[in-house]
Amino acid sequence: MTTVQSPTHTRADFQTDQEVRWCPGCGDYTILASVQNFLATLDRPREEFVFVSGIGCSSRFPYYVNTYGVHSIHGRAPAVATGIAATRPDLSVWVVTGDGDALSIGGNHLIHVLRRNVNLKILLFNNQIYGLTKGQYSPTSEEGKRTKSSPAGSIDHPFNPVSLALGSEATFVARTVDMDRSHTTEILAAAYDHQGTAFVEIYQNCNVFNDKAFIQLTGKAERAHNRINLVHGQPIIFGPDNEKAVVLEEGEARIVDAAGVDPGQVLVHDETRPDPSVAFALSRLSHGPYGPTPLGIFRRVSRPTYESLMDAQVAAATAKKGPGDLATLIRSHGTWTVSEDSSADPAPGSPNGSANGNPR
Amino acid sequence: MTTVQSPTHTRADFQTDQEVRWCPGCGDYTILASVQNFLATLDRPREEFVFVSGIGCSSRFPYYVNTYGVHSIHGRAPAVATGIAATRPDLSVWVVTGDGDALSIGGNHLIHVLRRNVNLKILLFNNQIYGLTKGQYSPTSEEGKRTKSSPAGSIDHPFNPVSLALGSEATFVARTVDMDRSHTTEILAAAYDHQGTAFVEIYQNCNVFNDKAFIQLTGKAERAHNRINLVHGQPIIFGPDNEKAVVLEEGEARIVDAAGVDPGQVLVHDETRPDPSVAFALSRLSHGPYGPTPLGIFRRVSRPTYESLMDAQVAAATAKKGPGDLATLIRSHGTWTVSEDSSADPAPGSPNGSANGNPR
Amino acid sequence: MADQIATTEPGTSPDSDLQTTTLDRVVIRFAGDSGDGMQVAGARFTDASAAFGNDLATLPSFPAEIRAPAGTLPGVSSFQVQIADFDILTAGDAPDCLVAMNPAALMKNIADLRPGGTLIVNTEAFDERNLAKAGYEKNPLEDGSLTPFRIIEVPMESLTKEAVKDSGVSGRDVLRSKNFFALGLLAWLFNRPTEPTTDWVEAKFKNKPEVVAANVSAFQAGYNFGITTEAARTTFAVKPATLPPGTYTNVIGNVALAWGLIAAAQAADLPLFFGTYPITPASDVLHELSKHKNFGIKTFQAEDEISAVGSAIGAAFAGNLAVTASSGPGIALKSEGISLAFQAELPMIVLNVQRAGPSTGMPTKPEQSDLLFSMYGRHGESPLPVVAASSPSDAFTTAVEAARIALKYMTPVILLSDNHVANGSEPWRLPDLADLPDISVPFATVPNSDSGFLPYLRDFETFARPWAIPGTPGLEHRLGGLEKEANTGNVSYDPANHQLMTDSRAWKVANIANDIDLLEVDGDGADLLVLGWGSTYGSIRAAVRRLRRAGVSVDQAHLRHLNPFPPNLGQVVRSYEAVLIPEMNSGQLIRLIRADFLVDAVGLNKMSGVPFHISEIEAKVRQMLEVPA
Amino acid sequence: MADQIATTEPGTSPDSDLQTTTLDRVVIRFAGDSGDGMQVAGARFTDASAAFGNDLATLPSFPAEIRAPAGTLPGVSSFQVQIADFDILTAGDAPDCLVAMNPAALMKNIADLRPGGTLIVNTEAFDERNLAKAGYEKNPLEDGSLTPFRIIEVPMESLTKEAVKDSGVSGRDVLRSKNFFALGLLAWLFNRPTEPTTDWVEAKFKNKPEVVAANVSAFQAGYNFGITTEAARTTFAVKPATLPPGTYTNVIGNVALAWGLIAAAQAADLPLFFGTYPITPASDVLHELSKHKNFGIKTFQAEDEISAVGSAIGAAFAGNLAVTASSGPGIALKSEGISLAFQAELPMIVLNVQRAGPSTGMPTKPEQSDLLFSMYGRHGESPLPVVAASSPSDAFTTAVEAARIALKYMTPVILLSDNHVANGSEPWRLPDLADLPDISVPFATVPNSDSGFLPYLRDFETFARPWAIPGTPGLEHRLGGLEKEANTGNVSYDPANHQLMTDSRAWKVANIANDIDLLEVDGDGADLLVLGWGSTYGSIRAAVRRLRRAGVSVDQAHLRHLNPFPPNLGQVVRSYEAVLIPEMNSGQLIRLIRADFLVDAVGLNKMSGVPFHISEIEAKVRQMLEVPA
Ligand SMILES: Cc1ncc(C[n+]2csc(CCOP(=O)(O)OP(=O)(O)O)c2C)c(N)n1
Ligand SMILES: Cc1ncc(C[n+]2csc(CCOP(=O)(O)OP(=O)(O)O)c2C)c(N)n1
Ligand code: SF4
Ligand code: SF4
Ligand SMILES: [Mg+2]
Ligand SMILES: [Mg+2]
Repeated sequence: MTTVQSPTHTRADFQTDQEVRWCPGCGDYTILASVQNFLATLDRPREEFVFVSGIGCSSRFPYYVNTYGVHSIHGRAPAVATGIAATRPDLSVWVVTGDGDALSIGGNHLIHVLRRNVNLKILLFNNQIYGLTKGQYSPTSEEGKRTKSSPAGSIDHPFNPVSLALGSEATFVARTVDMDRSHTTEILAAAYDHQGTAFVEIYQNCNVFNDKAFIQLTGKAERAHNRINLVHGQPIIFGPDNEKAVVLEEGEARIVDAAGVDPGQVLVHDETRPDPSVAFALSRLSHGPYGPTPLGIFRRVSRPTYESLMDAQVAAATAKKGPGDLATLIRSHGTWTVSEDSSADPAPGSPNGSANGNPR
Repeated sequence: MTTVQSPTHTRADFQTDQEVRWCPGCGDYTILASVQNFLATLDRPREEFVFVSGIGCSSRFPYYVNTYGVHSIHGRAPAVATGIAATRPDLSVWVVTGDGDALSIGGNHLIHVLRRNVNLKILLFNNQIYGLTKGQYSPTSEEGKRTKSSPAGSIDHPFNPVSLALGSEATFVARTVDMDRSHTTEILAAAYDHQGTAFVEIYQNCNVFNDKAFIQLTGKAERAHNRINLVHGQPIIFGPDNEKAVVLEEGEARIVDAAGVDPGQVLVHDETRPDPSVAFALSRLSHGPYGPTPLGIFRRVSRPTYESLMDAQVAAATAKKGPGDLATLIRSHGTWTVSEDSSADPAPGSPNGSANGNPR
Repeated sequence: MADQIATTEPGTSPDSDLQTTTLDRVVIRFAGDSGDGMQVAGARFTDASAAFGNDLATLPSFPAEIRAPAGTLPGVSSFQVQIADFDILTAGDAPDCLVAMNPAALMKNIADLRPGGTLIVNTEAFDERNLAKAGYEKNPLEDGSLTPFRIIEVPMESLTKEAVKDSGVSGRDVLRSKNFFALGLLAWLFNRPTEPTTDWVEAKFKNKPEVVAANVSAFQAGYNFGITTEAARTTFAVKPATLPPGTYTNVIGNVALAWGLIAAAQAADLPLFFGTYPITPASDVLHELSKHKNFGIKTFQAEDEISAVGSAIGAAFAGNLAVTASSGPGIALKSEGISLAFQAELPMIVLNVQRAGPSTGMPTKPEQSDLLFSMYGRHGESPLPVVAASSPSDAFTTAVEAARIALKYMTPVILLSDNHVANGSEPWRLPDLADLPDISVPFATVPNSDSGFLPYLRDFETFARPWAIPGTPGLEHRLGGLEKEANTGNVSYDPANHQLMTDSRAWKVANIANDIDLLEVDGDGADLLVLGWGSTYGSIRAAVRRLRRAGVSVDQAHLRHLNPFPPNLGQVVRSYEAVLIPEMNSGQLIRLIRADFLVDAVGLNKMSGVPFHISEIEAKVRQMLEVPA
Repeated sequence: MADQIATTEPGTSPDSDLQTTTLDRVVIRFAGDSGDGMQVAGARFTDASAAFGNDLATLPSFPAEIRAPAGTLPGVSSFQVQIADFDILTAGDAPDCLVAMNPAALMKNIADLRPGGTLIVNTEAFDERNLAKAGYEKNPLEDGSLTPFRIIEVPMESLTKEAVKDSGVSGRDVLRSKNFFALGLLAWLFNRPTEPTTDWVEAKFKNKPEVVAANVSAFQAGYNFGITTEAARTTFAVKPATLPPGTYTNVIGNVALAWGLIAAAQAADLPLFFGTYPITPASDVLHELSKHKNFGIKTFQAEDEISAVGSAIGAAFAGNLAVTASSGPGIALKSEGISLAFQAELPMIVLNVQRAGPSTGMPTKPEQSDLLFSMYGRHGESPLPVVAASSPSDAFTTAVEAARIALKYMTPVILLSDNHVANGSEPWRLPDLADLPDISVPFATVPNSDSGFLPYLRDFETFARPWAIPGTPGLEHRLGGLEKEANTGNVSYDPANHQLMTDSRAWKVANIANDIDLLEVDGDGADLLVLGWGSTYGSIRAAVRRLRRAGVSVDQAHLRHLNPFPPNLGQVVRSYEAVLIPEMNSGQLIRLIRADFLVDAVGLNKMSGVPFHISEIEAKVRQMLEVPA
């Protein structure tokens, strides 16, 4: 582990000596490879990366990436990562999580980290199932899904993770799929470049408990019909022969025959709109990978990161009051001195003395 | 408390003998009155109502309403209420919560109850502050807000509760303000009629720690300029002389001079759109009560309630297998009999015997 | 193996010198890759033996939650079963027969096989790659390292392929029947009846005739392989056990617990609500209950444990038998909610299927380290009743008892199980359901005082407050977490009231001691008492028996109620010169005993995620009594 | 009041027969509506007395979290202070002087005023409405019920109006100065210096000259009212205390604790990270720390306690002195996270400012009921060091000690305070900061073995693992909640390893006993030891002193370290015939003592949300020793 850092890396530099323990054929392997390869392309020392995860198959990820890492507890990765990122802006902090980890037990931390815009890269491996606990439905499982815990079918209406993220004030929201490694890599690069929380939903196949869930987007035959690629500045058209187009009608995003509309009407994708409304509308084109589904970056806008604002306050306070002096602080509530002859000699009045004063 | 139920009620029927303990002038008093008066208009016995709250000034609410009630723990009211509503569809279950209770510590339960569409009426008293703990900033406090815990100003980008609810698959989303009791009552009535989770954000003035936060919507001078009333089927226009209008441009909701657009362009409000995109766009017109802000029902669509689906599964299972018989159940994994002479006499093979079988 | 009884007779078949050795008990372990179906093989062998009338106990061991790649050590899954002609209590210490489907399985288990034991290996799995994966430098089948054992080498894969070729299954599915080949061979080796297995296969896969065909042919092939090759010179027989007469089933702990909850709901005449969030090893209770919605059960898979306990609180308030379940990490998250239920004095069962901790720990391993957590894992003074199941079938009884206490005393009750109870199985003599206690409690329907309904007016005897559920006219009231005024239940900050309510809550729970069975001691006034609780029952009992057979006199008692203790416990422990408390933790019950009774009890503690071996307890007792083996 | 010493001399002023009685100590309580500014009045009186050189102790009592309507009983806020010419330890039992700003304040407090005590009432508040709100049928000022007391009736409102009329304040703000009028009157009655108060007013409201004017004139008016009306025939004096020489400040517990954390960060040469979620009574620590960002402090107000503890874990991993704080309900939510920090062996301070439980309980009242929760409030075997502050100023010292242990032993440490310590105040002799221990620990910078960096290779002495923080080349490693292999820290399910790691973690914490001060016993070998911990220190100490003055010999010891205990504790408790353990809980320390040492200690337990009265402890000791008062 003490290999001297070479300016540029190979994937091997980001592999650990730990045997990778996912089921053969699991989509997690593909994503791991994409991430390791991407990291190797960055001219950045290994020790500056931290991977934080919760609990789940996906959350084993940090054990296989030779950087700093924390395999924390179920759902809490965003909180742990916030403590790291907020105090160490010099690091590149990544969160790896699952649909149960991030959206079920961890939902609260996710929505709050998004609104705070902490500088984290969140990779949500969405396999629409609880893998590690052997196959219960998750908050992204389709209604009616039969699982160990829903033998008669799930009665829960699922989340649309992209809609949820946009409703949580996210500054960067994207979606990709495990099998498409080059697309995954593009998205990883954009997320890495983003200043703030980058939320990336990665459709990931669990071949043991939810096989082929994403076949519409990965199957040779199907994908051309169902992949709606969002490309900044490009009109949104798709289909084997680009015969389908996305337009805005009555404030909603709708799929139409490209032939039926004049090219000017086709929605040209703009990730940078300050108003998330159109991104939200695009997220409603699908409610899961069951038909035409947008992949790519829905939204990418800039807002100060949490840690930059935190540092600014520390800097401002220091500039204003000077670096803290403890001796002064403990005297700040007024003092008096008892000298040898034990006569008290009152000190000047004590400003700021009512820590438990009257709130009115 | 044993007064016989009269077919119709007066407000007094819904008051308890407990002294109301909010600060004089608190908006909570107004909302309490609105709710009690509304309940009295319903021809429904008191015992069929349950009010569930978390912790906060607002969450004291159940103590003052003479129905069944639970003053639960911080943030967990939606969970407790789910246990009640899911098992007792005969009741009318209400959740009273605050911006800290519902959006900070309770955020996860809120978003999940919304997606599940449990039949609850959620009243979120948003005073943009932590009142009970004496004035720290909340997830709806504006950036830069100076409070006990943010003497240099809050660095948290706040939630837009309506956007968050829409991103969480809510079927009913509305906003009103404490001072406008007739509007509040309208919204309460609509929420009560809704089958499923009704999310109602109520702007509430905390005159002690965040006084006048909603002056733009309640002040004599200001409100006419800033109240955007959403009325189903009506064009969205506002201002002292209706001089302002809301239109959809490029998929975004924008405020324009009514004079500048032909009436046909003005957005006609439709709460019932299946696609929440326009409701979301409307929610982005404001990010707090600081300028023109929509009040009213953003979205009202129907989806089966959680409890109806739950009951349906019980009914279906019973129809299929007949009411459960314990004696049969405990024999279902195969049995054998040991008779007096202790010779074993094997029973037929035991179907379904591999509770811990091989998952492949 | 220690005091195993064997009698051998010549074989019956004229054209063979095959002998049959009859044993009083034998321990068999199936070990293979998690993909090899060892759990199924073990479960089938178990059911066949159960049907045959043996007593038995099983101990499955799964790989960690993550599925490891095929052929690796972490991927090994095993299932141990002990069968006997008398009532045994554990799955046994060291196996007499080991089935190793690949090198990793051999590597991980061979150390446990007793010298002279039978080893069945699937030779075709012993290739370069697999040997490397298992960490073998040389092939153990060739380097003579296995000479202490009776080896049966079987080219299982080609034989299976051959056997199933006409079944209709193809591709990689073919080898899936390997486990049934092995099972067939063992059926022959241990003279097991074959019908239970073939019947099960037919029932289980009735919609997949080709799978039935494949598994049955593989099973037959394995059986015939034994006959034709005379794979061993002796086969073994274990006579049916002389169990008390009755109808038996072989039950797994988590299933028995789920059934116990259903039984409790019926005995209480209440609908069952089960609010939970999946976690190993508690999830199977959810899985079982969700299969039986026709019992009117409502299962709620919440977004997290906090919501799960919250929903149970709501369901309890609404008039259900409310249950929430988890394991350590999830119980920790429920702590604040449990405290609310305690303060609101609502009936609720909190099931904790313990696993090895701390933190995520070893989720698939058993441990008893949440006892003090159950006692003190809440802020403020909040004593709760705690009961623990001591075996798979006991989980049924204990679940009903937990419900009885919760309802009668209007309090949450902590029900402790662990991975060992939850996934182990044993024959269960089916109870006469008519004997189930009536644990129903009437809801309040009318005001209980002239000044209206007083939600905290306590019952004179039980100190329980009345249970008035929404929908009842005139009993409207509000519960909550703030301190309550006695009787009225209004919020109160009065100092004297807080003292009174604190004492009342504590007294209510302490008083349950007068409503539970006295602790029964098995023994005749020996000098040493072995005191236990929970899943250590089997090992302790077996050790005590073995010691007695060896002429060492030792008494035994086992606790179901951990809080409050049976009223005679103090007197019992004080009456012995020495008290030994074996626990799968660092010493938790012992702290309670010492604090309560100032008795200098001695602990035997194990924190390895593996249940006690009978021999470990035996040795400790011998050491304490200074009677060498 | 029990053994108060008074000497009276004729007044000095010729044209008055006014006398001045000099007391060794006096207890004064300000009581009024939460709107009446009693906390400010009390704090000012306290600071003036501090500046004058008295020793003192304060006990504020707030209404419940919710603000109640003006004039009602739940709305009453009070502040009690004891001043003395020697070092006292509590705010006293019964007040000698009570200020009642309205009927509710009188109703709620009069019972405590000692017979013959001085009662100052704001007569104008005693109108119909207020009397009704307070539940008075008749006006106590007229029905003679107050005859046992020396009453000073003051029409405070008109006098205040009159006094401030030229100040520039108007409307309802005018009456806000009432409290300063009362304060002025007390300054006269107790011969307090006036400058500290006027100076404070000027500093505090420097941007609001009209408020300064109003408060100062009201203060003067109150003072003059005393002189001119000779409101009382005697005034009182309390001489400066002969405290050890040094510079003093009057410090509140939560503030001292915040400062202690800042001091610890400096002594450790680490940045301070404070991740929390507001909760009474812990919030003020956040409020204080967030004021001092110029110390490089980062405060994070998380969305909930789970996030708060998570952020602290992340900050600890990243190399900060990480602290998370809450009270009971919030600590319960942190349990799972604390268990991860324990397993990951990261340094962290978990501050629990205890309040009365269970559940939401009585948030503004003190209690010590989270000791066993601190010991056992986590699943699995997860022993943590626990330290407790015994007084407001001791919170500073204890915070530094908590940090020392956390960093040296790489473990979370639980730091216990309570509402009594947190909101009480006392004079604090400022420490010489140069004496602060150096508690810094070096980060790992290079691999600690030939096979690279081993994150769980333990230090030979402390058993602590190395702390390698992100950004350090070559030490990349992964932490987590699954059981760790010794040395490598890789995930391990190996049975022997789990036993080893469980033992190592336990041993690491137990071994801290060798690195803390021995328990000091104050006494001379009496038969009875009074053993305490936390905020009961003052009451116990005062009771012991009083007993000794009365010739009753009794020893005292107070624990700062609750886990592990000081190494000599066992020997100490065993050496007494009787051990009395007063606790504001139902008996928690006592269970630890009994379990550890099998000593039959006796408990004195109080669960009323009110600190012990000196007399209660005194009486218990007398009863045990059979020496009647
Ligand atoms: C507090 C807690 N609750 C529950 C669990 C059990 N658990 C572990 S992972 C998991 C869900 C995993 O699903 P997901 O997050 O989608 O990850 P995946 O395995 O599918 O990659 C659950 C319920 C736990 N470890 N901790
Ligand atoms: C677990 C827990 N954490 C923290 C608290 C302290 N607390 C009580 S209410 C509250 C926030 C109140 O704010 P909000 O929900 O907006 O209600 P409001 O008082 O403003 O109506 C907090 C932090 C608590 N009671 N329980
Ligand atoms: S269970 Fe599913 S998600 Fe988990 S490792 Fe196996 S295939 Fe992957
Ligand atoms: S603090 Fe604010 S919200 Fe709370 S009662 Fe007072 S005014 Fe109302
Ligand atoms: Mg998943
Ligand atoms: Mg609020």
